[in-house]
Amino acid sequence: MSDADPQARRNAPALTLHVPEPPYRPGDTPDFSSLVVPPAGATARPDTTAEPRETFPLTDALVRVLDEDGRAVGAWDPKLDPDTIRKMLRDMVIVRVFDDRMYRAQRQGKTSFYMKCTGEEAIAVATAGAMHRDDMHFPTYRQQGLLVSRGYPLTKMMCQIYSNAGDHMKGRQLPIMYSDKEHGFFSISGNLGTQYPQAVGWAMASAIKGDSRIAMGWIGDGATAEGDFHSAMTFATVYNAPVILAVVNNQWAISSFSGLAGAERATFAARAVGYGMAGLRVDGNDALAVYAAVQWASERARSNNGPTLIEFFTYRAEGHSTSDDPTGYRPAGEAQQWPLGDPIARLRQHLVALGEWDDERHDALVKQADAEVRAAQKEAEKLGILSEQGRENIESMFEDVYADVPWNVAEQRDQALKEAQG
Amino acid sequence: MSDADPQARRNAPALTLHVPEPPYRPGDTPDFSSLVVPPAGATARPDTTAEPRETFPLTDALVRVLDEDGRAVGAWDPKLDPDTIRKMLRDMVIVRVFDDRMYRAQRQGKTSFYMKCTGEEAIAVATAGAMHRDDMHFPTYRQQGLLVSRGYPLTKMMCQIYSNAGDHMKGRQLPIMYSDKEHGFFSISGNLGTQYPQAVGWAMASAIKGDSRIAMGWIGDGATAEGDFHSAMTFATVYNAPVILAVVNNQWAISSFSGLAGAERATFAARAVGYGMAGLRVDGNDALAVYAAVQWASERARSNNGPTLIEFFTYRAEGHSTSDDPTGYRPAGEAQQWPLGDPIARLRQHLVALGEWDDERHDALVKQADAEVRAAQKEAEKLGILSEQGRENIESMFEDVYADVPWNVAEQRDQALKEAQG
Amino acid sequence: MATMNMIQAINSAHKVTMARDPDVVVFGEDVGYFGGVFRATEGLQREFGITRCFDAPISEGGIVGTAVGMAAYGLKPVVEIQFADYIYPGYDQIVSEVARMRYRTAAEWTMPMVIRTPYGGGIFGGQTHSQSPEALFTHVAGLKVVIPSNPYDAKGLLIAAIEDPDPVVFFEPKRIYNGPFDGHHDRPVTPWAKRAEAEVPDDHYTVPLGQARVVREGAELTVLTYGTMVHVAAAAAEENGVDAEIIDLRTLVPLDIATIEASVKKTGRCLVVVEATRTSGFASELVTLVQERCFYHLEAPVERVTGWDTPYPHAYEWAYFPGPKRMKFALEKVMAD
Amino acid sequence: MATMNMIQAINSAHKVTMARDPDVVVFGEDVGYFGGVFRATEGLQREFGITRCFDAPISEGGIVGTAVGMAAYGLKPVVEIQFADYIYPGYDQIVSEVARMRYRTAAEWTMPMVIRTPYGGGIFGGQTHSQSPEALFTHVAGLKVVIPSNPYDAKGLLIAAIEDPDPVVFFEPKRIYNGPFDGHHDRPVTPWAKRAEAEVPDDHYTVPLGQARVVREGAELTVLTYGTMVHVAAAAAEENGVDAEIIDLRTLVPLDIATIEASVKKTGRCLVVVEATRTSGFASELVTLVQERCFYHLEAPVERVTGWDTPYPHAYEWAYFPGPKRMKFALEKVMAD
Ligand SMILES: Cc1ncc(C[n+]2csc(CCOP(=O)(O)OP(=O)(O)O)c2C)c(N)n1
Ligand SMILES: Cc1ncc(C[n+]2csc(CCOP(=O)(O)OP(=O)(O)O)c2C)c(N)n1
Ligand SMILES: [Mg+2]
Ligand SMILES: [Mg+2]
Repeated sequence: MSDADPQARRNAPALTLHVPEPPYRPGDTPDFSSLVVPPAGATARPDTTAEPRETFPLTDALVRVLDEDGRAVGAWDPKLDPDTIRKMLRDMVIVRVFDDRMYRAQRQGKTSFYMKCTGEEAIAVATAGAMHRDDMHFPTYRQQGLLVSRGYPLTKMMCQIYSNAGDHMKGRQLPIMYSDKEHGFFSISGNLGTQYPQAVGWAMASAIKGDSRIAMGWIGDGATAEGDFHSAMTFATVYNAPVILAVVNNQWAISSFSGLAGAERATFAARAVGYGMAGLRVDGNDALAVYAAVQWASERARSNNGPTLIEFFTYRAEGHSTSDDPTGYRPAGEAQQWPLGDPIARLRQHLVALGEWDDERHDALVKQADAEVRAAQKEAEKLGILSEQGRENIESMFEDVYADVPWNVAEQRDQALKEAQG
Repeated sequence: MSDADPQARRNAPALTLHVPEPPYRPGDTPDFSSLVVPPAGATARPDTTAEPRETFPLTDALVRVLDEDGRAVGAWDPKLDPDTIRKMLRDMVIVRVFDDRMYRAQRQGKTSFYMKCTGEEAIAVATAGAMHRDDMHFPTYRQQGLLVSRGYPLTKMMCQIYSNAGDHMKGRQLPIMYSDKEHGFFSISGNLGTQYPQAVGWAMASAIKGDSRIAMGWIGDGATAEGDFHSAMTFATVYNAPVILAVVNNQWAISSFSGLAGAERATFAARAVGYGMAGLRVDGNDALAVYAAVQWASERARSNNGPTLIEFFTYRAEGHSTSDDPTGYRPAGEAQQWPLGDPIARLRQHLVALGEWDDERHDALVKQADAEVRAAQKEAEKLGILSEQGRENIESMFEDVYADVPWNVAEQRDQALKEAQG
Repeated sequence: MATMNMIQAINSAHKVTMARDPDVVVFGEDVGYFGGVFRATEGLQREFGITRCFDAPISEGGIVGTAVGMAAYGLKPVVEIQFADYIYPGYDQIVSEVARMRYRTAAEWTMPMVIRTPYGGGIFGGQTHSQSPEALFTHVAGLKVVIPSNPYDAKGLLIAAIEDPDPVVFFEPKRIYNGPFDGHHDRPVTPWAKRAEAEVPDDHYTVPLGQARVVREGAELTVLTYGTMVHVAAAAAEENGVDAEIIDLRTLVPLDIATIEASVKKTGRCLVVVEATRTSGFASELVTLVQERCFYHLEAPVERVTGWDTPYPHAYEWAYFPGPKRMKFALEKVMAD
Repeated sequence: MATMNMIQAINSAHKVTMARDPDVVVFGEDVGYFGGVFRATEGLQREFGITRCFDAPISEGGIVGTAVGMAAYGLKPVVEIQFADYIYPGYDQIVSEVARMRYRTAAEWTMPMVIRTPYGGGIFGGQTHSQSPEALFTHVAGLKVVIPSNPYDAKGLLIAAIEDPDPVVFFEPKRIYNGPFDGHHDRPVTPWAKRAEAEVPDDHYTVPLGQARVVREGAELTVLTYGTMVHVAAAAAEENGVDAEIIDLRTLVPLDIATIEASVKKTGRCLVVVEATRTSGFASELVTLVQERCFYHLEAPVERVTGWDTPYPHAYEWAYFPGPKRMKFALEKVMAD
């Protein structure tokens, strides 16, 4: 007998498979009172040149700046001037209004698909604020706030959503799969996770060239399970790439809660520990905490101190997309129960507490945002909505497969034109 | 301006790419004196039902049992009886002798390829000792010790290496890509990493069925960079699978040192921390430490306490394979300088220290191993060597693509037979 | 006997096999509690328990990789890849492991598993919800490739696939999940309920793998097709007054070559109709086989109707999709020559 | 002008482009200090520095994924996948990202990169060091696919590929790295030095992508082939006394259809010769194109010489490899018909 006696486990219990299940399903009344929300200001802020090890306690904590009364407290307070905060608030409001209108546009049959980021507005908007204008983002489909914040025209976003004549991607991409080089916003992919190692590669290139621009990669909690997450983490640490890797943990991946991506056992920020990378876990509904964390990681990356993994803890307040009805798999009111609150309300409260904002100004802001979005929509719709597309410029669909059009594609173009006429 | 002013980084340093390099290259004199080797017996042994968290300090340590004088010390001493230890010593010696002869056989043109595990014998052999005979392994190409230890006939191993008439895989696999269901040894793949999630899947199946058998997956330090490593870690933690995941860190992946897989920043065992999985880092050249660690992880898995990642720290003492000459990328004498010593010499010293072994008995063992291996080789060669294969049973190469032979494969078989005659 | 659409038929195939064989386990992204984004696995978790049907992490490589381990243990995994466009992270496990396991171990280990995945265009899904990547699997020895075109076949073929001793990649034409589609996107969709193929037995039955179905006998022309295009081709032949023999291949590998040969030898003309990108698609293999085996019976070159050699562009759905116009021109060409 | 084998020519192409263009970076497993397991990148790190040529973690997905980011930045990555058999973990990044980036962004972002990888059999490499997976890439719109057959072309095509604005998958026939191979494995290998194609300029030159080379003019038969099989086919035609026009395609996508058409219309017969697995291989696309475009000129069915529809079995190297016997039977068939 070469091994231990199998009989030795005569009394071993039967093995069982654990399948993670979210605490609440439709019909249940969610109760998050047992969720420990660390107080704002409680976490230490290591120096940006610190060894990764010093950040490890932060991967299991929650960097929070805004307290319950809307005051900014603790070492992570980025100490922003009111104008900067007002700009962030404005951008967040625009994003929310934009999402609402485009969702409605999809329901009205003006396009095929839409995805909101409701409840997650602070993450992209405050990140944009904290980074340099020419740093490069490799986003997912829930960082529309980056574009808004960087001043990308709303009309152009809508033209993309409508796949219309104003869409500079020529109607080739699904709605919300934006791309804009000018605004440092890399083409969104339909394939989850692929952008993560791409961000690392861009940062490696910047380092190879002795540039000073850094990159930021984005991923959802669910998509961290893809192999590309691991590639990105590995390459980023091996080459000490000047990159920030963000996990937007909104706790849901379509119908699957974050436990299916491993959240029952460790935070997503904790993944950093295993690679010896700096890591932070941040209240994603706290715009100032987001700003501070991204600022910290940028400084770190820009001074050759290496990559940082940041988990933004938040909650996907609405359905996954226009194709999804979340009441099929979670309680209807769960978003409202979620204890970290609404990012817009929290930043507004902060500005009010600072004496830099009031209800009147906020109402005016919302009204103005609404008007701005409506005006943009009107402009965009002048250039067409999806149902009117795809009949003109048929030849354009045969361009850009390659720099030149090869014979087979040219033949097919001619045939397609014949079909369009015939 | 929507973002921080790019001018603000006017004084930012140029970014630089860090490319890991091993400390010593050909021509250098390796000096490992600065390598901290923790003393044997120094690490605590948590209960096998402990929270993963309790093991985290062990992912940065080194579980060691055998001290410099060959005594077994500390909480991890598995307290084995001398017969068990002698069997392990014997198996390790067989593996080494086997490797030497098969390497030579390749050099003599008797086959196309061979891979040794010199210096790593303790890992597979002691693992086999610590697990149950019907637990399932998903190995790489350096765990021949598992087969030897489980009593798989040496002749059958050699027949596989020669792709000859005795090869139960019908000459279809590269040498050393063994497979034996009977001996709980899953088919080795040429593609690195694929077996890792497979091991997890097998363990999940065992749990689904309420079985009590567990699985063990194996991977090299270099291959941990593959996406499959991450899949395995994710699925294992999500479903709390009864699996042991081993990383054999022999510090080299062909010509690339382990820094290219991330070892400059964290241990491989530390990856476990990021997933909230139990993790252990073990002296892979210490058979008793290997035994103890695997026993611990098995007990844990078998009682539904979940998976364990174990890093076995060792050194690839010879070339990657018969196709490789390591003097092209590392100093010739490095293996000898490596401070963790030779696993066979260390176990032998232990047995001697116990008064259960002496030079005479060791010489006899080596002689007997040599005779056994030679006898097996003689037997195997009666069934042919590679250069004589592939001319008979041509039709067999068209079997097992599917359970039945489809028409296209049948037509091709007939054509191949015609070619063989014509 | 019930009236089922394709989703219901596929759901029923799961239920029937899970009830008969405790070794069948079903997993994939969102397939558990929720029942899958197309609802193909609806109710399975409730009926068979959480360890028989469960959600998986978003890792197609992990899904297929763990399925390999389960199959090695002795289970029969049936996994869902949410869209065929997302199968690529699992491609290495499929090509290098699943496909070759029986061969490399001389049948010591086999891989009786099914990889189900919705494929094809016609739903404004853009580049990543419209692909037809079947040729990337038909080239890999060791895999079977199956594509149903109606509810009856979907259930019977899926049961046969689950019971098959070899791995099957099972592509489901998502455009016709809820109703057949004849290519006229401007007409309302007829529900399956109005079609005979929607009459589906509640119980166990199989449609054997490797057997094509002659959808319509004809004398003038053989049409080789599968999936959504069966309906588009049949409608086009009728509209253009061609007496076509329409063959729904159903299984691409192993192919029913006898049916193909007999038909082409009878008609002397052949048109191959697929949705996928043209170059190196499975259509090329079909054209090649026909010209190799029926060359002296052919009165005209075999023609292909295919998607274009471009990614699938969102707004140009109907300029990309091989619809009635493309069919018409091809029919004219192959009949004129 | 120097005498080079294919490895030396490939090495030289790297050196020439790296010297001319500081944006060319080279990385992959073992390519840095060591210079690659086949030594194709030997000396690059020494000459151009560790940030221009470096080792990568063993992650083909990460290699291609980071290369995408680098190309987005403006670099021109040239990456090595150690064996074509190991390209699959990078397949998603190649198919979903590299291939479609120009298209999906309307040329806002482009992917000028080269993915080099040794392919093919003839070296007793077993199932995972012998594959010819080119058809898995020719089916993907947006990729160019190049396969050289000799040192001169290898250097010129690789330089053209690196300078090309689009992504190129560059398959290198490893069997002929060190010397041409006519399929007679029992004869000694002639070194490249004895062949005219081994005369390689030291400096910059290109062999344009998309242009086939007529290796030998002939009147009786057109042979379409590439890579190692160019030499096997040429030898077989000679041994069997067939006056064949041998066309080395060199670029599979975009294909030089004009050269193919002209030749087949001249000879009236065509044989396609590839190493890969038969079903759904690139041979099928070639046969299909020829029968579509030259049908009325064909005197016999187009024949295929291919590998078998099985994995590549270690001990049966020469029963699998499409060697002289398979060529002979095919030549007889296509000439007799
Ligand atoms: C490779 C791949 N697999 C599956 C999908 C289908 N899919 C689209 S979004 C999604 C959920 C993603 O969840 P998460 O990463 O948490 O991001 P979130 O939607 O919450 O922002 C899935 C499974 C996909 N797009 N790509
Ligand atoms: C997917 C894949 N990529 C590359 C290779 C080529 N390859 C074979 S072994 C090896 C090194 C593996 O190193 P490691 O994982 O450390 O294992 P070791 O050889 O040290 O035991 C490489 C790169 C492969 N077999 N599979
Ligand atoms: Mg999410
Ligand atoms: Mg190693």
